[in-house]
Amino acid sequence: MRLGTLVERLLQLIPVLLGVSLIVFLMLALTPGDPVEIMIGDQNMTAEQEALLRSDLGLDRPLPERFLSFVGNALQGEFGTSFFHRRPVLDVIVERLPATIELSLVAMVIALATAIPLGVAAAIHKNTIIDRIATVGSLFGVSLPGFWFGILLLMLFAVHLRLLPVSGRIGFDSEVPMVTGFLLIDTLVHGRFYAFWDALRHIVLPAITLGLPMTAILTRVTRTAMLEVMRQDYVAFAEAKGISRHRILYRHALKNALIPTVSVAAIETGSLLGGNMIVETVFGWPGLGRLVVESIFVRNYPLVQAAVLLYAVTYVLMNFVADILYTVLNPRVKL
Amino acid sequence: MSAVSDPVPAAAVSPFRRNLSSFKENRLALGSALVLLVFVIMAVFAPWIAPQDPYETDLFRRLQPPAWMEGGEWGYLLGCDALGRDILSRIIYGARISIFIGTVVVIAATMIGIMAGLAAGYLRGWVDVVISRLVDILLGFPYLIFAIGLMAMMGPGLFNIVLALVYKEWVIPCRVVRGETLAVRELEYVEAARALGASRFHIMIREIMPNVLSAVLVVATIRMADVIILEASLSFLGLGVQPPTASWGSMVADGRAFILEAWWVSTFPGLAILLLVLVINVASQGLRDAFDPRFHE
Amino acid sequence: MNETDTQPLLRVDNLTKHYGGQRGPLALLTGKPAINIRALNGVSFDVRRGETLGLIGESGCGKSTLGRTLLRLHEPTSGKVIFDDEDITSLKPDALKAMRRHMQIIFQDPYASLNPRRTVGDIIGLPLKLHGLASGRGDLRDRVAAIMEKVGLKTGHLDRYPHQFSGGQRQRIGIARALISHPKFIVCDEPVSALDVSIQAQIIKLLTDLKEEMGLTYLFVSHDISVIGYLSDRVAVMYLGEIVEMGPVERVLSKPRHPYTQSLMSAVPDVDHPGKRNRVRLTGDLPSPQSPPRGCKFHTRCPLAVDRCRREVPIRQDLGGGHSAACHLLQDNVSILG
Amino acid sequence: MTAHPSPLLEVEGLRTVFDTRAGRAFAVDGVDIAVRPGECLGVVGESGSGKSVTFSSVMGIVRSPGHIEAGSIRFNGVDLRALSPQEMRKVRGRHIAMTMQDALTALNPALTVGEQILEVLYAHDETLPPERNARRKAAIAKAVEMLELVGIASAADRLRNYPHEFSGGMRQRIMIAIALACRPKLLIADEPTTALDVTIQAQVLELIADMRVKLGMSVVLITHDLGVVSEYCDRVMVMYAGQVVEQGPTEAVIGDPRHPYTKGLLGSIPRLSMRGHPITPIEGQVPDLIGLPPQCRFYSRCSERLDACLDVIEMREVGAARRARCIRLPEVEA
Amino acid sequence: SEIRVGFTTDALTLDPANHRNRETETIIRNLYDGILTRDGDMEIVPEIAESWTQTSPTSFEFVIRQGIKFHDGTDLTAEDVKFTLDRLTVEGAMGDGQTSPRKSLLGPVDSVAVDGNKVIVTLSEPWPILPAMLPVQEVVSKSFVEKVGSAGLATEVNGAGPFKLVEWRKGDSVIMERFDDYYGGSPDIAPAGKACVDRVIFKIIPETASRVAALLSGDVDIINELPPFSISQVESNPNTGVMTVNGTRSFFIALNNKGEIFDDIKVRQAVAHALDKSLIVDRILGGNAVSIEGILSPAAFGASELPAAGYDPDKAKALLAEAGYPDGIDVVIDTEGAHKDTVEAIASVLAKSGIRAKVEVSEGALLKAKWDPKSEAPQGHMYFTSWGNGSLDPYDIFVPTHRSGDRGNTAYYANPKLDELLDKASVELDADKRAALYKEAETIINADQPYVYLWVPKDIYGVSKRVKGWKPSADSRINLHDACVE
Ligand SMILES: Nc1ncnc2c1ncn2[C@@H]1O[C@H](COP(=O)(O)OP(=O)(O)OP(=O)(O)O)[C@@H](O)[C@H]1O
Ligand SMILES: Nc1ncnc2c1ncn2[C@@H]1O[C@H](COP(=O)(O)OP(=O)(O)OP(=O)(O)O)[C@@H](O)[C@H]1O
Ligand SMILES: [Mg+2]
Ligand SMILES: [Mg+2]
Ligand code: NI
Repeated sequence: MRLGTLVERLLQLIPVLLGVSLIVFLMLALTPGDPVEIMIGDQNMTAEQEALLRSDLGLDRPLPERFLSFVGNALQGEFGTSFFHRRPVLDVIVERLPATIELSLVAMVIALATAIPLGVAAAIHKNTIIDRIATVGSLFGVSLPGFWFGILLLMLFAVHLRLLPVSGRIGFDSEVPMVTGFLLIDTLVHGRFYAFWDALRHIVLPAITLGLPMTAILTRVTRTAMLEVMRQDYVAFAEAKGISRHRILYRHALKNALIPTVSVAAIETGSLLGGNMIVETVFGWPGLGRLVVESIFVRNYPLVQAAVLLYAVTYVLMNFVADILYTVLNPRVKL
Repeated sequence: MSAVSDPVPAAAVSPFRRNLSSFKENRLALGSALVLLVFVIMAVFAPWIAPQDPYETDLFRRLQPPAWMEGGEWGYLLGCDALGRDILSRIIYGARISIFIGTVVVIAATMIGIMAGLAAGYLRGWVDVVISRLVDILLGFPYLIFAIGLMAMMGPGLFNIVLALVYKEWVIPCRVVRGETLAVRELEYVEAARALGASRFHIMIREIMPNVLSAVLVVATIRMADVIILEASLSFLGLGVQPPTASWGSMVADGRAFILEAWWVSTFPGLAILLLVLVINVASQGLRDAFDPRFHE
Repeated sequence: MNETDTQPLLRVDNLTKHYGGQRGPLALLTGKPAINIRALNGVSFDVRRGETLGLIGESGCGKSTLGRTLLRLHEPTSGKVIFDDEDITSLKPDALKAMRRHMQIIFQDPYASLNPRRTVGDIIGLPLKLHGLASGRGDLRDRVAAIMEKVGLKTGHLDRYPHQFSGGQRQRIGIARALISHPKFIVCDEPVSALDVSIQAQIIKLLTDLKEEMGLTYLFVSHDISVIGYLSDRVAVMYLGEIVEMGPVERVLSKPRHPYTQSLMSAVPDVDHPGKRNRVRLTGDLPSPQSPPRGCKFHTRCPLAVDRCRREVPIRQDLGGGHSAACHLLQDNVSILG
Repeated sequence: MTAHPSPLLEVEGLRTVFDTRAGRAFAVDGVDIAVRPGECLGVVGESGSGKSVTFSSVMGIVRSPGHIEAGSIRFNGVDLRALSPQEMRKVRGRHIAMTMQDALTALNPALTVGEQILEVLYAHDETLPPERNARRKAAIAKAVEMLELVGIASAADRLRNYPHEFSGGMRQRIMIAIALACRPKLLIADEPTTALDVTIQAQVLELIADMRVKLGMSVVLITHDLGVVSEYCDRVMVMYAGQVVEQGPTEAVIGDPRHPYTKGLLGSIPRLSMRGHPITPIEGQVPDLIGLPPQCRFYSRCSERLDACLDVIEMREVGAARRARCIRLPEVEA
Repeated sequence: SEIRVGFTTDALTLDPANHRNRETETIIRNLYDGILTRDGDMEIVPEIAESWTQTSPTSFEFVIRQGIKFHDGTDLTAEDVKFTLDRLTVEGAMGDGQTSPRKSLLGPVDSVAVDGNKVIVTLSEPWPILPAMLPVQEVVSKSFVEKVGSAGLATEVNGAGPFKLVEWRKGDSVIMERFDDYYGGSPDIAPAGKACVDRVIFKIIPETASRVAALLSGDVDIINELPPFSISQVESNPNTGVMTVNGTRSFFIALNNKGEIFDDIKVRQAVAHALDKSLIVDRILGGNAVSIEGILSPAAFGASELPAAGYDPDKAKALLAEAGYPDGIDVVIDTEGAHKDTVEAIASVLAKSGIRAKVEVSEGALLKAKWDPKSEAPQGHMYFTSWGNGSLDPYDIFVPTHRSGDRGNTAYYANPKLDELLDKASVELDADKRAALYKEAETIINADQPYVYLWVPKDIYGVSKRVKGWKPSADSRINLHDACVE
């Protein structure tokens, strides 16, 4: 990839991020509700003290000024102080982010690891029982409301069978050496295999719940792509060359069939990130999604703004990664 | 000098009819379409079908189990919710909301998406830049956060839910239409229309639009399933339809607190969502197979 | 052909078309790639009333671009197109629309050139509708039916869709559409190359018959020399966006003067006289129009190229009898056929 | 029949059908072929006449919903239809090679050209040393040699390139190089020049002709261009609607076509020499292959048809080494 | 041994001076001790202060207990207490120009001085309830805060409480272990001494069903906010039981006294008669609530027995007819999602008396904006809401909800006579006189019915049978100092 194109891609980020910032900002500004009122709740406060708190939070300044200073600060990586945590927003987000990303990644890995083999198998054994299972399974996958499915899983595996923990990321017995914030990695790096196992047990249910729709969609995409590719002339030519069936399937066909899978997966990461908050609520997963939803409800503007911006950046970066993968899979495309 | 074959097709039917008939051959899809029809009938004729008044609360029937369980009554087949309302009747009435939201959102979003996508894809230039960037921006927003934010901004209500969903939903058909338009606009028949002196409007509406519709139709049905789940998710977060109106999503959401003691409260509406979305998906897959020539095998 | 009819129907003057080009800040935002394809470079020629001008050249040399730029389906980068004493390149949209009645195009791909979602009647009748030429639906249908009959289609098929027709029939639909507004001039952009030999012959016959009957003028684009040789009066040979040789068909094809035309002629397999000629094997492919070679564009593949060819752009010279060619070696009267 | 060497490829009564939604399409119906060692057989016919399907059947790569219903295919005396898929795979690419109709789509866009050549060598070439590194080196050397043979400059470097980095003509030549990598005895070239310009077409056809001599192989050249056949082929086989309608030595068939279809085809070619004379096309169009009556398939378009043409028509000898499928032609004892 | 608490939300911060959040308080209170505290009967008793006296209407004197150690082993001195109070009350004292959001909780505190082991607090005006506010202000170490700053204090703890912070896994759990040098806590609350368990974990489980499930499966030992309908389930489980405590939050329906319909006292009374409170308490709240007829919880200071409106639909209809609504009224009743069920049940009961209430569920923030007490022309009809009174002092609930235009007066109720009474009560130093004033005030509002007073629900906890010695506390603190496990 040329440096120029890289720079260009980054430049394209700017209008998107600016637009996202503006929309979040306006949305929050236009939403009725006053963070100060919410913060005080039932407790005593005089008018002067309220005004003091308001200016403390910077809420007494006019809107355009607030927007400009938000953008200006954001450019310097400065997102202000969370109204309620009274700590830098970035700190609060960074504490929660690894959990969300870890969950999303594991969900994605589960999705890819199930969807691709299943989709390929369904395409190869078209109209057989495998195909039916994959098709019906993927239909169920996209049709299950995540929050409901999560609760069902929870009831079955955690409450009735007691096979898996009910909520959280890891048990308290496991000491967690925090390095990256990704528990699965941190525990492994430190050779704490029990803790790793524990973290794994905690993440299974939420990750399956979160990854299910993606698994379903990717299975469908892979299957169709594979069928499509198998019809291509180059597969016929490969057959005419007398090379092994295995090679035809996995080298010639799959590499091409993965192209749409990758781009759909990139688009789906958006919904993966966005779908987090529901799963996090159901499974008590200490991630960012839950925090953002709560923050919207209490009008914690700085946190919501920063988090949404972060989501947008992640989304764009994910697509960027997908583009790079895309060029690996598809040499015709140049970045 | 690549040559094309010269088949002489037999029957004189329109492509739509032909696709429709191939859809009809797909028994699973047809079955789903029938179930879908049942749902629609259920929604339309809810007052005549529902065994009980879905809004009639009876605190003495609070969390009454389904009929076949101990303490159940046959008049309340699927049991009662926390206010003693008949779950079956509420599911029947809830079909109205779920189907209404699904349909209205998808139709509105699709219409906006088609117009925006056509304009972006055909006119190109700054129109395209503006629309495409807007699409990018909206895609960068997690869907639920966007909807939650909008709901918070606009306040509760059915109309607002529809709006909150449409605001972002149109992006998806728009992307599809734009992509298709970009492909179709290069085709010779578009050029032919220009050569004949057709206006841009004519070309967009008469020449291009009909050819991108089938792709959009397929996307729309798939999205409908998603929209129903999204509405349910909003209800789950407490931003859904107003009580006592029943929406399946809010029923599941409300019932989840009771899941340990009264599993039926959220399970049956959950199954209803599953079934509806499932049949929409199956039917849409059938539609896609029938209408998208790339899936003809 | 009537040599005395001096007033050409169409005059093309120094027509240039470059695709892509400068990137503004807008392009940076949209991420459009920076390309500049020089599809046409200063093409000049004229088409006389009632004649068929054949245009031949390799794939990608700019034949379709020429046809489309003539009709202003693509905006020319520079140059003039004068049709019936009017400069097409400076027409306002309304005037252009009116002009379109008189200039039509028939496309190469019989599948892509018909809108699959509209009935044949709609497709053929569209020009009448757009230009308000028909009085009422009945009239429209009658005239569509009449033209369908003329191009050899069953009038009963008016309400069918394109996919219900074979390639040859589709091409007839395309021809009917082009003819219904009674144009004077038609660009035929490879109308037969996608068809099988037997169908191709039917269409060629149809086109020649129609020309006689309706007094049409054709610019006939093809990469098949036998087709061009059979039906054109004059022929222009294109190479990389330029006309390298032009003249009456007998002269150009039997005594080609430009080395490119010569190699082209020698490469065509002939059913009747197999293996009679010396083969000139041109090595390499058509250079990319994004970075065309300097000097004579053909020098990279020309077996005769000398130093001058690499430096200087040759100018098309008149060789008498309406024959002209652009080559530095013309006066040497050399031939690559040896 | 004169004492010709026994054919390399001998196909008898081949019938390949496609079961489609609309019904059963008899894409290839009763085709006989004989290709002798070292010979070039031209196969011409309109689009959809079954040229590609015939030879896909020979290769054993007909795709579902198509399948071979009847006929025998013998290669070098071996009945290919009796071979197991594994054994057949050993024949494909090794003994019979085929190039596909469209070079632009027949090379895998996601794999380097090198990989696509090497994999045939690995699959079939027994002369490669068994040790991994040496094997790889030897294979690369062979691949380079093949690419150079088909005229790709700086072949060693270009092994790393992807198909889209080559022009159409080069891709066609690369496909030929892949097909010829294991020195097959028979090359089936399916319309190798259809998508190419005349100047490039000439290059490719010359290449095939050269290679045929160099490797001493037989070639089947599928095309719809009679000019190509007359210049490059020893014998020609004309197909129409899934059947062979005429076959024989090229010069004889083109100089003196017997079957009305062959005549019509030749009459349809526009020629410079015919300027001003009206062209005589074959009227009508190719019949649909689904639900064909067992009559002469050219009946509907034939200018010389008789009522007797509505019967089953068999191929018959119509001259020295010439056969045609028309009852108007007197049968000639060879 | 360890106790795990399944808790609804995480602490926002661990800095005792930098939040206004009840849940945060609950967690922090196990790490830090206050100057004063409350015993099981909600009586205020000394904790870090040995004793206190009110030396004048505007000054209090606290004697600081000796021998208290912070978790880092340093001694707690009167300086630390002064520092704590200054940090809470002085503008900009949090550093970076920030003022503690808790400043208003300490009302008119003017200055704090140290005299040996005494801390003297001076008020700018008389304010008898200062001691009631002190159990929720925790003492920090001056040297530690100066070392780590306010930013550090958000995540690091050096308190004098019974537990030390081990780890705060944000959003997931707060892990604490016993502080072995603990002075023992308030001697008025037996048993004084170190904490009983080695470790205490607050595990955050926001989803109710999951929290109950965690209790039932033994993942946690105590859960808060056990929903009433889960009581039977928890009780029928052999290992778990239910504990309740009278809450401090009063629920009521605000009626828009400035509005067209409810400005008529007859209509307000009609609503009161139309509401079958006991039915809803029984059915929806599982009997876990105490009915109220005025704003105060029966346990609050100055609360009195008041006449109940009583469920009487006929009377309600009659009153409506008198007010000019013979066909009943159509109104909207606003509420937050959390109370949807209850309000729907209320609406269905009201309907029987011709009060057709449409339930509108909305977000808390939106409702706050809609029911802004300062609004001139309020649009709402009815608003189901509540007001917490952790101090159980009327000052904290009566004034805001009933004084004209005050912060919680969502009924837009304005009665100058009542205002006067409340103002007087706020500064009355004599407890008996104060109580009498509030009694009078309650009689007024009971008659005026600006609100329909509903109930004070009990706080319900699910508790494992392993846990011994722990009792829920009315101010919804979960104090684990005394809790043991088997
Ligand atoms: N819309 C366009 N945008 C950019 N480049 C174009 C466009 N149309 C054509 N070109 C380029 O211009 C050059 C000439 O193309 P053109 O289609 O005119 O060739 P042609 O002679 O008609 O070829 P063919 O025989 O394949 O139809 C080619 O290099 C082509 O890639
Ligand atoms: N996958 C398929 N499904 C159904 N029918 C098929 C399929 N492939 C080929 N056929 C049928 O087989 C017939 C012969 O096709 P084939 O590809 O052999 O023609 P061809 O002579 O090679 O034509 P061309 O010159 O276009 O390559 C076609 O008319 C078509 O009806
Ligand atoms: Mg062209
Ligand atoms: Mg073929
Ligand atoms: Ni051709």
